[in-house]
Amino acid sequence: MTTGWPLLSTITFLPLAGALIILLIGRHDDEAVVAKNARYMALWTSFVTFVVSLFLWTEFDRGSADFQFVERVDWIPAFNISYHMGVDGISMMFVLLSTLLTPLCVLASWNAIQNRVKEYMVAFLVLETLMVGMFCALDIVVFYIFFEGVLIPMFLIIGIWGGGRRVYAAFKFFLYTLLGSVLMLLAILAMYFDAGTTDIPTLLAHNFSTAMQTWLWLAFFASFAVKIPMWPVHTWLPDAHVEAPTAGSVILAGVLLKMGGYGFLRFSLPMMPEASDFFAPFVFSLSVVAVIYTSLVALAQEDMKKLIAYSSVAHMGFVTIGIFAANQQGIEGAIFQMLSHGIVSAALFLCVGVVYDRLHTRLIARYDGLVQRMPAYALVFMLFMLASVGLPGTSGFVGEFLVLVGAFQVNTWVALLAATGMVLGAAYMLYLYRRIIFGKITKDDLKAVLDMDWREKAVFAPLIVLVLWMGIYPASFIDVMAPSVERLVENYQTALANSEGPLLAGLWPLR
Amino acid sequence: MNALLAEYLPILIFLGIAIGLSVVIVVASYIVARQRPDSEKVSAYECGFEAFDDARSRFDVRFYLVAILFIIFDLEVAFLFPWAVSLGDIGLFGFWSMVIFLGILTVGFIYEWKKGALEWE
Amino acid sequence: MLEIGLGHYLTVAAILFTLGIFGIFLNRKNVIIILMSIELMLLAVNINFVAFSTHLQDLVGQIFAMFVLTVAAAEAAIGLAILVVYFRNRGSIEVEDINMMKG
Amino acid sequence: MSEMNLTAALPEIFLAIAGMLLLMLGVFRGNSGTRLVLWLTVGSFVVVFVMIAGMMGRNEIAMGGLFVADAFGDFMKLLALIGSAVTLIMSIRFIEREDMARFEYPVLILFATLGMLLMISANDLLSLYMGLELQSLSLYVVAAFRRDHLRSSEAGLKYFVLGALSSGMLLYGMSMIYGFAGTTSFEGLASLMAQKLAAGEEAPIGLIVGIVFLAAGLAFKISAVPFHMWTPDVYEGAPTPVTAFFATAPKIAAMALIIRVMIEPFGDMVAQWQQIIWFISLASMVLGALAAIYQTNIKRLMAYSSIGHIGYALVGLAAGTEEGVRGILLYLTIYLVMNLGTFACILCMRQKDVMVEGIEDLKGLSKTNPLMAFALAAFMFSMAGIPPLAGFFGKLYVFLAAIEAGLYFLAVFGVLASVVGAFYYLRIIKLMYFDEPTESFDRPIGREMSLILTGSTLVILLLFLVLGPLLDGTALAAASLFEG
Amino acid sequence: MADVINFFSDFFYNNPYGQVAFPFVKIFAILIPLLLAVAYLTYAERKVIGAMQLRKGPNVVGPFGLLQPIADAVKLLFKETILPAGANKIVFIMAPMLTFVLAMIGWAVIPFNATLVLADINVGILYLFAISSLGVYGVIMAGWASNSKYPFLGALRSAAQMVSYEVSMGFVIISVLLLVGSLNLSDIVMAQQGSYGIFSWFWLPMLPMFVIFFISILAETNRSPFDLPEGESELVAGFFVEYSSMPFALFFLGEYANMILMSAMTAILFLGGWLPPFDIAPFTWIPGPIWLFAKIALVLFCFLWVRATFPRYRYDQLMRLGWKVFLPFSLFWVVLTAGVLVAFDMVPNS
Repeated sequence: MTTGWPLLSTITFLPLAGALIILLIGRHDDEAVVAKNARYMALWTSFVTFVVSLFLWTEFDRGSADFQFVERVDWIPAFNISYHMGVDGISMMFVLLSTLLTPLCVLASWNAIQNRVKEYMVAFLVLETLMVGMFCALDIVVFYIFFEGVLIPMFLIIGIWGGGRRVYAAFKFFLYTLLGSVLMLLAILAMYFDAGTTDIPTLLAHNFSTAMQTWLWLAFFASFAVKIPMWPVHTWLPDAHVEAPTAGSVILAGVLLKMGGYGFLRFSLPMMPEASDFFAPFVFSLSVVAVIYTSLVALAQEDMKKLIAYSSVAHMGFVTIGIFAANQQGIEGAIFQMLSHGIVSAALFLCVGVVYDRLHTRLIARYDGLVQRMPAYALVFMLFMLASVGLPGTSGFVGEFLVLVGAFQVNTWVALLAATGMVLGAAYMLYLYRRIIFGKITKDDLKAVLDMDWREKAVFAPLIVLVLWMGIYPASFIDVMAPSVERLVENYQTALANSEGPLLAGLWPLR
Repeated sequence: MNALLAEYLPILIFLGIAIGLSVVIVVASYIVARQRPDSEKVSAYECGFEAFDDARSRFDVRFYLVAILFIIFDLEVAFLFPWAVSLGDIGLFGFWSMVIFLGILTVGFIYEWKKGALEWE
Repeated sequence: MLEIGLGHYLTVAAILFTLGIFGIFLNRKNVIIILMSIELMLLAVNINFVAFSTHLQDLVGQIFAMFVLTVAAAEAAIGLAILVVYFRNRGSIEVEDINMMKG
Repeated sequence: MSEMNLTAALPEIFLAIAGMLLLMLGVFRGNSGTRLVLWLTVGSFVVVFVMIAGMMGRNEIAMGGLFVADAFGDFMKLLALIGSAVTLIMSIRFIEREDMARFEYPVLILFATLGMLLMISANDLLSLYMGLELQSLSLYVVAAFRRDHLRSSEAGLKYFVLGALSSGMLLYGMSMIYGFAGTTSFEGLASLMAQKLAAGEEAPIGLIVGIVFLAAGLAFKISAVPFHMWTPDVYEGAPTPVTAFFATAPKIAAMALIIRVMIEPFGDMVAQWQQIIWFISLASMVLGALAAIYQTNIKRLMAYSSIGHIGYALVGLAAGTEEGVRGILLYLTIYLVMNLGTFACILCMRQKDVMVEGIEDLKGLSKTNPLMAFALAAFMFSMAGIPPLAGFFGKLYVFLAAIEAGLYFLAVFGVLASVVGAFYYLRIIKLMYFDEPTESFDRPIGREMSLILTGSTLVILLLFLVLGPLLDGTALAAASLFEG
Repeated sequence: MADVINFFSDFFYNNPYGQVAFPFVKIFAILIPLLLAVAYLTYAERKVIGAMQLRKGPNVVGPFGLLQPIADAVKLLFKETILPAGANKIVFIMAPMLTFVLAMIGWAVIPFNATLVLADINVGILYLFAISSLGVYGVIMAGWASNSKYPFLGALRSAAQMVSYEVSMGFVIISVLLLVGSLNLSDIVMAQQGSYGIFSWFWLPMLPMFVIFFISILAETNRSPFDLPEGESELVAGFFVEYSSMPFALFFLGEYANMILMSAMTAILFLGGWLPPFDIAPFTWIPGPIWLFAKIALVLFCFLWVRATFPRYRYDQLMRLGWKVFLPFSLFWVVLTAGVLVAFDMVPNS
């Protein structure tokens, strides 16, 4: 598989090529022409990328837990760093998620973005490259470069095309995530010196000493916890979501948050199993607080985006619980939940975007009775709302259910409290839905709103299909990840069994 | 006391005597002559005019320039002293080293000449 | 009779050097005094070099002192030149007046 | 030892002769020949660059042991030459517009550069001092080069006073080292240290005092905290191309010097000086990050930024290992490019024929001059150390060395400071991209400026492609320092 | 006679008190004739110039006016010492003392013959050069301390002039040193001892340097035609306008003592010091110190002669001469001398 067409690199750098072309053709006197060209170019590029990425789905060997589509080129021989790409069952679907969401974002921004369209599209395509590259990277330095590079386009997207407090939000987003990830960088360096390589497959097999694991885990945690985000370092997220343009929020919720979860799965759990085990109760505590506390906070929100942002924090709490439950169901559930959330929350933000484009406000109080003017919208919104709540038959149910099953095996209380969170989740989502969709139209400007046009429907169509597919026949997804997860759990348990773990774990008062 | 200091001791004594002599001369005159200063006598001499401002005012920057040039050339001379005395030991190598040094200095000299640092009026 | 040894020279040099540094930092009057303090420091260094040179019976120290003298002269020349330029612009060489830029 | 071996110093000799010839040419042609002299100066830099590049990999001692030509020195010299040449080219328009077009300007830069080359190659405290002073004396003058400007002359005066103070401290340190070690040659000192170490003896206290003073003096030259006070004022007051020059070539030369001094003669005394370097590195990083936040003048901001960067570079020295030096070399290379690019942008900041220096003046640059804004944004992200831009790799490798040497605390503080530092870099990007423009800068900026901007932006963006060969080069250079 | 000499040598070399006293005796043996010489130099100046201008000069006080200098001294002694109100008193008084002291102590190293020297230090010429360089301080101090315009400007001019010529003097000395290979004054004299007598003295091979040196010492001592700093028509009396009584006399003494010192230097560097012009009978009978004295007198006469003959230079001409003629030429000459010596392998001590 090392030979042949470098599929992953193609997927990764195709958007970048598109961005370059946009830059090159964007030399026209008429702003409108430039904008139009940029939109079409971006759409086509991202669409083609998505199509190419479908080969991953079709060509992926579902029985193997190994990395596939591997490419490897020496990059910095002096430090044994190479450009190493490859995907396994865990990362492959995140790649697809990224390539899927990008064209949708482009479509969603079609009319919403009117100034500096060229730059906007370029930023999005660059962002796509970085996201895909991050999920594919099999060298930890390469991973870090993509991981961190994401900050640049996202910072610009929030800061330039965002809302009123965009500057504050952009800075907060940037500095929070940077703060976390620089510590991870040090951890990466320390790993390099311990293992003598930055190659992820090699590192996965490497045994770090227990003491070192603890520190490494904390450093990685600092980065991923901010990214995912976990309570109490989640505060950048509501701000970023609220101020970002719709598509920005979509990408943020759909893909960027998954980077944290992916990081836990790729690094924390397999490379630092003892430390993960040691800190699992700590993570559980934070996650439970996140699930319950942020759900309560969400209940009190007046701004739709903020509400959905808090719901993301809550959902990500499930993800972390699932990951650190460290059993087959928990991890599969976490991954599934991430994919599901990637689609659902993205769709929810798009839903908000639809009405925002019409009324230019996100205040819940400004809306009521939309169902009368926008029936199709109400239907779509309902579907995603229910998926977010976790209604059986939608994607959200599978993920949460698996996580709870996984958590239950580890700690009953955690499972119980998380379940409580689910109920609260249902409460605020339904409350939101009732307030904006039902009731009588009292506001004058609402009386003239139009339902979704074909372009908006086209955006939602694939998402609806996916949500239902994932909810009704999850096996087609779980099969993909199962071998990889299985091996992860197996290695994890072996490592724990071989370690002098009890000594360390005994220090933890909750056990 | 080492020989080096012994060599210089007479100079030191000479210095002491010379200072003593000058003090004696000044003091003697101060004692012998009548001292009757008045404000006219002790005012600064300005061809009969009243002195109108502080004498230590600005003066031509070229005096600075001369001072600076002097420092540089004097140092060069300081380098030349040991060189001249030990030319026999350092031979051709020493000679050419100093020629290069003097050449560089000459470049500087030409520069200041052309820049008019040596012009007065 | 008191024998003047290496330690004495070093002490004198150290005192002069300290005086030079204090002259730079504690002087609140005139930039010329700062220039003089700098010269004082260099002189202290020269005392050190020459004292060590005699002590070690090694000529490098004296050569070094010669170079230091040269550089000190060049430094004084440039320092004075800059000071004159400054004086022309500012009309003062008080240390407290050197305050166009702060931060 | 007593051999002259002039070929080893051929580039320096050539540059010295060129400098004198150009001085003569200038003085006979008058100020009308400024452009000619300037381009000839650049030309001689190029010649020297080619000469040194052609001799890369050598390891020779010359001038009776005073001068060493090794790969480390050659690498640093190449950097310094790039810095000098590019800043000279950048200054053409400026000096012509701002009434600074006197032929002494390029000649002084040339002599300063010569001083840098000499100090990079110093193999004895004596040649170190002479090289350093040749550089410093020239720099004092260029700082005050705008004779009719109060700020410029004040900058020159401040730079002079503090520079002379630092020379004094440096010298005092040298005299102590000489006195307690009995030699000024680096090899002599190194073998002495090795002997002491082998015999299990402590270094004499006088020697350590000497090293402390020496380190303090050198810290002045690289403007590391707590000897940084001159930097903001001088950067602000000096004419902008001079500031650009200050921020690049002399920093590199002084860093080369401090590295060589610490590693070559006192390499065996790591334990003694490591804490000093550790402290000034940490302090520089923290102060560079914090103090820059409140700046409104972009030149001042760059001053604090350079203090911070020096702090990061010193992390590599604090490690005291070959990897550390390699990291510094890479860091300085990138630092050089970033600064050249940034100062090219600053030099283009002109409104209605007047230079502006407030960072507020950058407002909305992305709309009025998108390419320049893009370039400056790239430099700023790079300085903040965000991958995949070049600045990241610089930080990566110094921290790599720090981790290897076990300096975890320093590394953690370093990265935290870099987050704080990122804030003010982001602020500039914010002004350029998020704010609405008030007044645009004058166009056109000139062909040479566009070229420099394009070149440095490309390097910053695409450095990761050529990182492998560059690292090999730095490895070679760093290794040559540890061989002897 | 021999007994006396023996007694004294015994006293001074073997008696402990004598050993201490010996330097004092020697110093006064130098100092008193020197002061007398200064006094009579002023007399000689007036007489010589008088003769050249077909006047009589001083001829009233004593026979041929020989007591005139004494009378002048007494007069000055009884004058009031005026300390100007704005002056910095201490510096004001110290300036003439400094000038005087410097002019005196230079004599400590002058060799009167092969053995007769107070301090035969091996850097004698450096010492002399240093002492003569310090002279500028007296001038500057006087000008600055007076706090009055004329002295200030006079002092500045004077200082600039002195330092300008000092540089070329330095080069001249170096070119002589190249021929000698030693800094010791006695060695310098002895190096001039050759088979050609007067023609092997350095004035001949170094003729241009000799000329430059002579002119430079004129400038160095502010003598005519370079007496601008005290040019009456411009600056009244230069840096000592405000001086009176004995401080003034000290300046005066110092200046003339300096002239003599410089003449002695000329004699040692170029005119073979105490050596007789020809190493044959009638000349060798005369002791060395007398020869030295004669040579000094000759140079001094030239001083006076120049004063009587030449008009005063303009200041710019003076500076130009120093910097643009003497300096390059003497520099060139140094290189030439060294080059010739190295090329023909004639360097001393090689």
